[in-house]
Amino acid sequence: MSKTMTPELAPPRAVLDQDWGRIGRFGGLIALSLIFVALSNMPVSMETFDLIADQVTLGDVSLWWLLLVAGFAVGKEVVLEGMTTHARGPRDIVAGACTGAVAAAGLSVLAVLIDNFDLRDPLINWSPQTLEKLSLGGSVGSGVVLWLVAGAAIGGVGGSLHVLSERPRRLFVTMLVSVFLIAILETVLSDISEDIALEWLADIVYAKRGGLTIVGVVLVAVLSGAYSWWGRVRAQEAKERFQSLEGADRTRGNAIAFGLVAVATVVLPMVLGGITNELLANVGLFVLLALGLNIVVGLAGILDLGYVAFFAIGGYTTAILTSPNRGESWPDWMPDTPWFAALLLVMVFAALTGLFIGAPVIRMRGDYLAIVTLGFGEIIRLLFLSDWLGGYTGAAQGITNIPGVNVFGLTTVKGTNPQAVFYLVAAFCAVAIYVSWRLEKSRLGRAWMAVREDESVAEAMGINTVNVKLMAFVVGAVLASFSGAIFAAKVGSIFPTSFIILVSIVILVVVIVGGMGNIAGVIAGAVVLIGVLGGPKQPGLLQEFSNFKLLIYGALLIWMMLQKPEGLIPNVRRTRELHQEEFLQDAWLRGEIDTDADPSEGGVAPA
Amino acid sequence: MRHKAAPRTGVDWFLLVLKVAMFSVIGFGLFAFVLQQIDPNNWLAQQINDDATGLTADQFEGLIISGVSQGAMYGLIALGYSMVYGVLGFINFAHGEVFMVGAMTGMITSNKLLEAGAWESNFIASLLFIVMVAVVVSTLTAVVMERVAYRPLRGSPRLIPLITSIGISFFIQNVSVVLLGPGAKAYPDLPDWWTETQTIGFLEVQRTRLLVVVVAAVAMGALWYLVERTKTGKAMRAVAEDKEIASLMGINVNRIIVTTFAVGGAMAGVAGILWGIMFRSVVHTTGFLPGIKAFSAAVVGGIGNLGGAMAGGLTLGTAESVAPLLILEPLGVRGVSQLRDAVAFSALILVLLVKPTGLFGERLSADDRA
Amino acid sequence: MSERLLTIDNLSVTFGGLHALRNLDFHVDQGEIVSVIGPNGAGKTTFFNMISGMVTPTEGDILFKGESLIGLDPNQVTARGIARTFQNVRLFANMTILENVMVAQHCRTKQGLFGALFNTKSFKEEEAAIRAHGEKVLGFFGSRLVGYRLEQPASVLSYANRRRLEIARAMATKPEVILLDEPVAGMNPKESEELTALIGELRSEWGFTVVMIEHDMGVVRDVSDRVVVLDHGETIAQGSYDEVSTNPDVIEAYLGRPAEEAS
Amino acid sequence: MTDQTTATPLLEFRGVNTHYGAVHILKDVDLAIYPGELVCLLGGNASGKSTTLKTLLGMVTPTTGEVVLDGEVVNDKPTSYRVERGVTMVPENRRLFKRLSVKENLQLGAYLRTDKDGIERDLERIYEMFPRVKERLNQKSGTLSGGEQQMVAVGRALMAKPRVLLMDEPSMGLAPALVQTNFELIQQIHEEGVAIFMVEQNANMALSIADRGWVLQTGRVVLDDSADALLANPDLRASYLGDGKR
Repeated sequence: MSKTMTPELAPPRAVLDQDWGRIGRFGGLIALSLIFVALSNMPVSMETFDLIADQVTLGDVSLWWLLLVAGFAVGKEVVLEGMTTHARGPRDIVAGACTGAVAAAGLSVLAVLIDNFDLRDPLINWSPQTLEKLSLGGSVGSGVVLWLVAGAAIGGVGGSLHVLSERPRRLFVTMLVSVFLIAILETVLSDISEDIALEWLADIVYAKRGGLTIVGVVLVAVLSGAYSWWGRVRAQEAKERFQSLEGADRTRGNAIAFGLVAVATVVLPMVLGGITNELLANVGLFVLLALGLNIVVGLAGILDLGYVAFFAIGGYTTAILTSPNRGESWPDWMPDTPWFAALLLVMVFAALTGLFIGAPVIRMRGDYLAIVTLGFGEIIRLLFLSDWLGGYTGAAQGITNIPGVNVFGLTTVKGTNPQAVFYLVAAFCAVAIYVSWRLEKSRLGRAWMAVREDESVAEAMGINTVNVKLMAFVVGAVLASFSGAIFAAKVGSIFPTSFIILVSIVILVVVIVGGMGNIAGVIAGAVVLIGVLGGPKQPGLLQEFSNFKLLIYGALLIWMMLQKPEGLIPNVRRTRELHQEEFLQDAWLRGEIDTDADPSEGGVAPA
Repeated sequence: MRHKAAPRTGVDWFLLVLKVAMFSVIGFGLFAFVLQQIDPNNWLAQQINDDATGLTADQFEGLIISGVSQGAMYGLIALGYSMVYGVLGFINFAHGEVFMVGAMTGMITSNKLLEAGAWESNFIASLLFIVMVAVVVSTLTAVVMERVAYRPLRGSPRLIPLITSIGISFFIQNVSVVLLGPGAKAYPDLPDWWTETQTIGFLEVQRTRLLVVVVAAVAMGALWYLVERTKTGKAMRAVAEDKEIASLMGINVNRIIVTTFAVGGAMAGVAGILWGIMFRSVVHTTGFLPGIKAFSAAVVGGIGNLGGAMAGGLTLGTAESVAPLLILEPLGVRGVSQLRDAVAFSALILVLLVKPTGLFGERLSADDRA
Repeated sequence: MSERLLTIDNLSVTFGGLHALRNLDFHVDQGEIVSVIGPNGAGKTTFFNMISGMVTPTEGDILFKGESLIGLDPNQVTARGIARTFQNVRLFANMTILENVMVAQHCRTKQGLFGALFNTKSFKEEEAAIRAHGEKVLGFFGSRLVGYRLEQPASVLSYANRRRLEIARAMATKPEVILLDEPVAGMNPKESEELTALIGELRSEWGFTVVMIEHDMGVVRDVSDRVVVLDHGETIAQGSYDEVSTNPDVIEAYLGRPAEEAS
Repeated sequence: MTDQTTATPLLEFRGVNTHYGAVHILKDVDLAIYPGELVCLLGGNASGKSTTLKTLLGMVTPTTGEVVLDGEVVNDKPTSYRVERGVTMVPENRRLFKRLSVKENLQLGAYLRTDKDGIERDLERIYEMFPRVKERLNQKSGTLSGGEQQMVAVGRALMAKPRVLLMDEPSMGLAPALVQTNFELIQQIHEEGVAIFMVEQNANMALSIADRGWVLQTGRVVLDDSADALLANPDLRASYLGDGKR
């Protein structure tokens, strides 16, 4: 929006012409967040993680970033069309500094409180370590002063970002983010560098006891800065050129891009270590799940909160069919089916379960459906857990001894060989991507979209909504069961605790954060979230965050819904749907649509 | 709204079969139960479940009482779900967490009171005090939740606030883990008098359970009065139906919505304390299952219908307490107590299949019903 | 007159004890244009909802080409050949204009999972046919809905064009009878005049039979063969425009004053 | 009707600009409604009519400019404050609280009033005005016929004791008889001394009873004149009034 506007700039406002109420509000809010972060023990528990050797730890940053954000956020202004806008100036820096100071004052108050009262019961992190961290090593008094100064300084830096013009601002942010990322990904990056014989580089960049060296910081900053200053524009141009391609050129371009990704998927695991491959395999399992849920939620608009049920069905069916320890109640003559043969039955069984769960819920209102599917998910887990069916499912003891996947006698894929697992998962992901891609553009895909938009109209337009929605359930169920089948073979044992509600929710977060209805978005969501933070039980790259993982998932879900409900990599259509009113106002005033459409006067039913 | 004469599609047939199957399980289970009660050793009962013993009258009474008191608690929580659904038209999934916050607050406050010695010396006053604190904190939680997360989403597609509420639920649970630790925490012991039983007519009821039922009844009455008899209540009903027009009447819609959340939050706070003194232990997940069950109760009773919410709570509480032993065990199912939650969810599914608008009818505006 | 297409026999609908429609008799012959008029709340939209299967009548029967429609789902009714538009324009606003008319052909096509996944020849042919038919119905409204517009979301359309697209979408289902619910509501005089002409063409060029609810007496006068007046769920008059518009009951209940003055 | 040079306007827009997000909707709009006037705001779809009403009622806050109610700037005041001061609206399509009884609907109209006797008196007045409404007091308002609903909607608005009544599209989607009733009601209320501000697409009808009118186009007032002059305006004839057939 802002690109097409050329705001008239009035001279900057006076330094003291501030919106003090706003500063107070923002400062107060960030102060509360800081206190929460401090009491959640992030600063202390992440103290041991050096970002820059001996200088900056992750614990420090857990507090600082909020101050930076505070300083920047307070100066944000919506550029209103047709109104004069003031140029940015020292006023913004002062506003940022004030906000930062107010926010930091919150920490000071906390420090004083910890110093004087004992609330260790119930607040488990109301501890001397926290106090030490908050008083910055010195006395409480000096800590208070230091925090206020630091708050003002960092907040001021945040505010000054508004003063910079776009290019230097981007430079600064890119450098900051790059240094942070390179530092935080130390474990995996040094792992990789070992694998590809770049150990010498890692030795330069990273210190022995962890954290970037000063040289490393400078190196990363310079490289990323150079990219931001010179390379970014060109990358942008290339991207635009690619997007403007049409017809056959576009198809070829897509094919090339796709090929590159495919090659990377094949080659990368070969050069990566076991831990990284393990991680990738886990990510792959979730990509598969997320792609399946994406069909149900993203395309057909059915909020299924019991999606884990299909994952469980896949896992248990595989376990029962392939493991010799399948539970004493099964007849003795049951053979230990090879995995690929079992997979056929898994598919059938998952599809049937999809129908079974889908049929009763399909006519319900969207939100009832959500709760009832959640209920189904729980029922299925409870049945697997129960002693009643224990003879078939192993109850709480689960089913162990699940053999790996024998791939045409060439190799056996199982947990001890994460690389092979990854390839297997990737193959299935490819299938899922293909299925999603083909279906989206088909008659069925259009029907799903119509159902999502307005179910009763879709029905009136001749779409058998029940069948179409059931189809979405079934396709989603089958994809999830694939994931379950691989999961069972990978882990080698299966327990009801792997299939708690949490899994459903995490998959949902992945789909939403990535971008509902968008294949690339969903994959990206899984890679970022599961890869970095980790799954419900699977560790991610950042072990330091494992205690806060679920907290972050929750916060992320709320934040995404409030700020960017269309996800990180949005589906154009979904974006429209979620920002429909804004979009309409916008398009209408730009004259892009017929002049007599009045968005504010309705006519379009909100989806 | 649609009345179908006969099933025509495959789905219709399937649902018919499912309904018949569920009712036959219930019917057959009850039949088997009766047989067992007559004589556990009769031939047919032996066939069905040879190690069943039947229930004694005392056991049965105990089940009913615990079911009813548990159900009353679900009912209290369900009121919050029902009110918010009635007014804003979405499921506030995080309402169960408000209940948990109430229970946690009660735990903290009562333990502090125990340290100070007030818990033992002046139990009634302490109890009132913790109720007060819990109500204040839960109400605040609910109100802040509305302000921060739901108000900005007003008018967005209806699944958006639902998803947000899932996030909030998650967030609050984990805030509790991070601040208070993941372990279960205990309420202090109650004075003996409270754990003793009280005889009412022929029933012997533990006094804490009695308290739960009495409190729920009082809360229900107060709420009914608020909604049906006061000006605020009329405003609530108006807001539930059409927010824009309500504001044209001069009703402060935001304030009414906040009031709705606050009242729901207060009820959840009270329920939290009742949970605490009944089960004497809280964890961060305490709110989750009761929350979902309370929502189920609201749906079972007919969402938007406050009397229905309470009735739904009692129905569901009793069903999950009695049904496993009354229906499943006679059928020879082992370890029925593990299936309590499954029974509760099945009850929800059954009710929605048979009567999608709940047992007592829902009260929603036309838009929400669409 | 030609073949009797739609017969409504002694039909009643009650919502919670309240009669929305009472003992309604109504018929439409092949190739007719029939207007349904009546005061707000007279049950006109309920009447449409009932024909299209969204509401099940309490009593009576609806026959389409001799077969009962009672108990059919809306999609089955559409598949039999009755399509409709909505009073408050309900498009799939985030789907493109072309997709809106393509998806409406769902019940006339049959490619499923297999065809889509393996991109079979029949799948490709069917897709092409769907697209062609979609463009054809859009083309009925001149250049407004075609060309670069095809790939635009329906939400960018002006109010009048949304109404047009909705009609196109109904046409795309390849119906025999088309039910139009206030097709010119909210249009300016020029636009409604143009649409009136198109409604005539729906019959003459496409061979559709049209049943239309409309408040604009000018439009009703210009296109209808027959006018049916509903009030309180009952038919109070039926006949040509001239007969109906001078009927004292109709003036009392609906027009408020004789039609010549009103128009 | 009223001598505009001496009276203070009841409601006034002074250079109002509004934005929706970053997008400019109303552009420097000036309006004034004097006591006892019947004025109308004309404009096609997307001209900003709805936004004007929302701004008058406080559902949209202007970015710049002032909304003045009886001499007081009410930019930051909520809808309820304005309703209390005598601004109220009869919405398009009536929008009654369908699940509430007719009586409750009328009572809600007087939500902010505390004078019990006055409320009773006004209720009586409404019953007098609409005897048919009185017969159906305890019925759910959703069960009324269209005409009766219109009466309740107007009655509900009158219960707030308005000094200026906003009418949103009183002819939209209504049967001819109802449109007629509606306009008769408007005139009747107007004769009792209530100022009326009517937003309409049906320009012919609106101008036939109005004193003055404005024409809004993409957020800007493009014409501002007496009703007779507007009816005679050739530009307006061409763009809004059509051939007068309707």
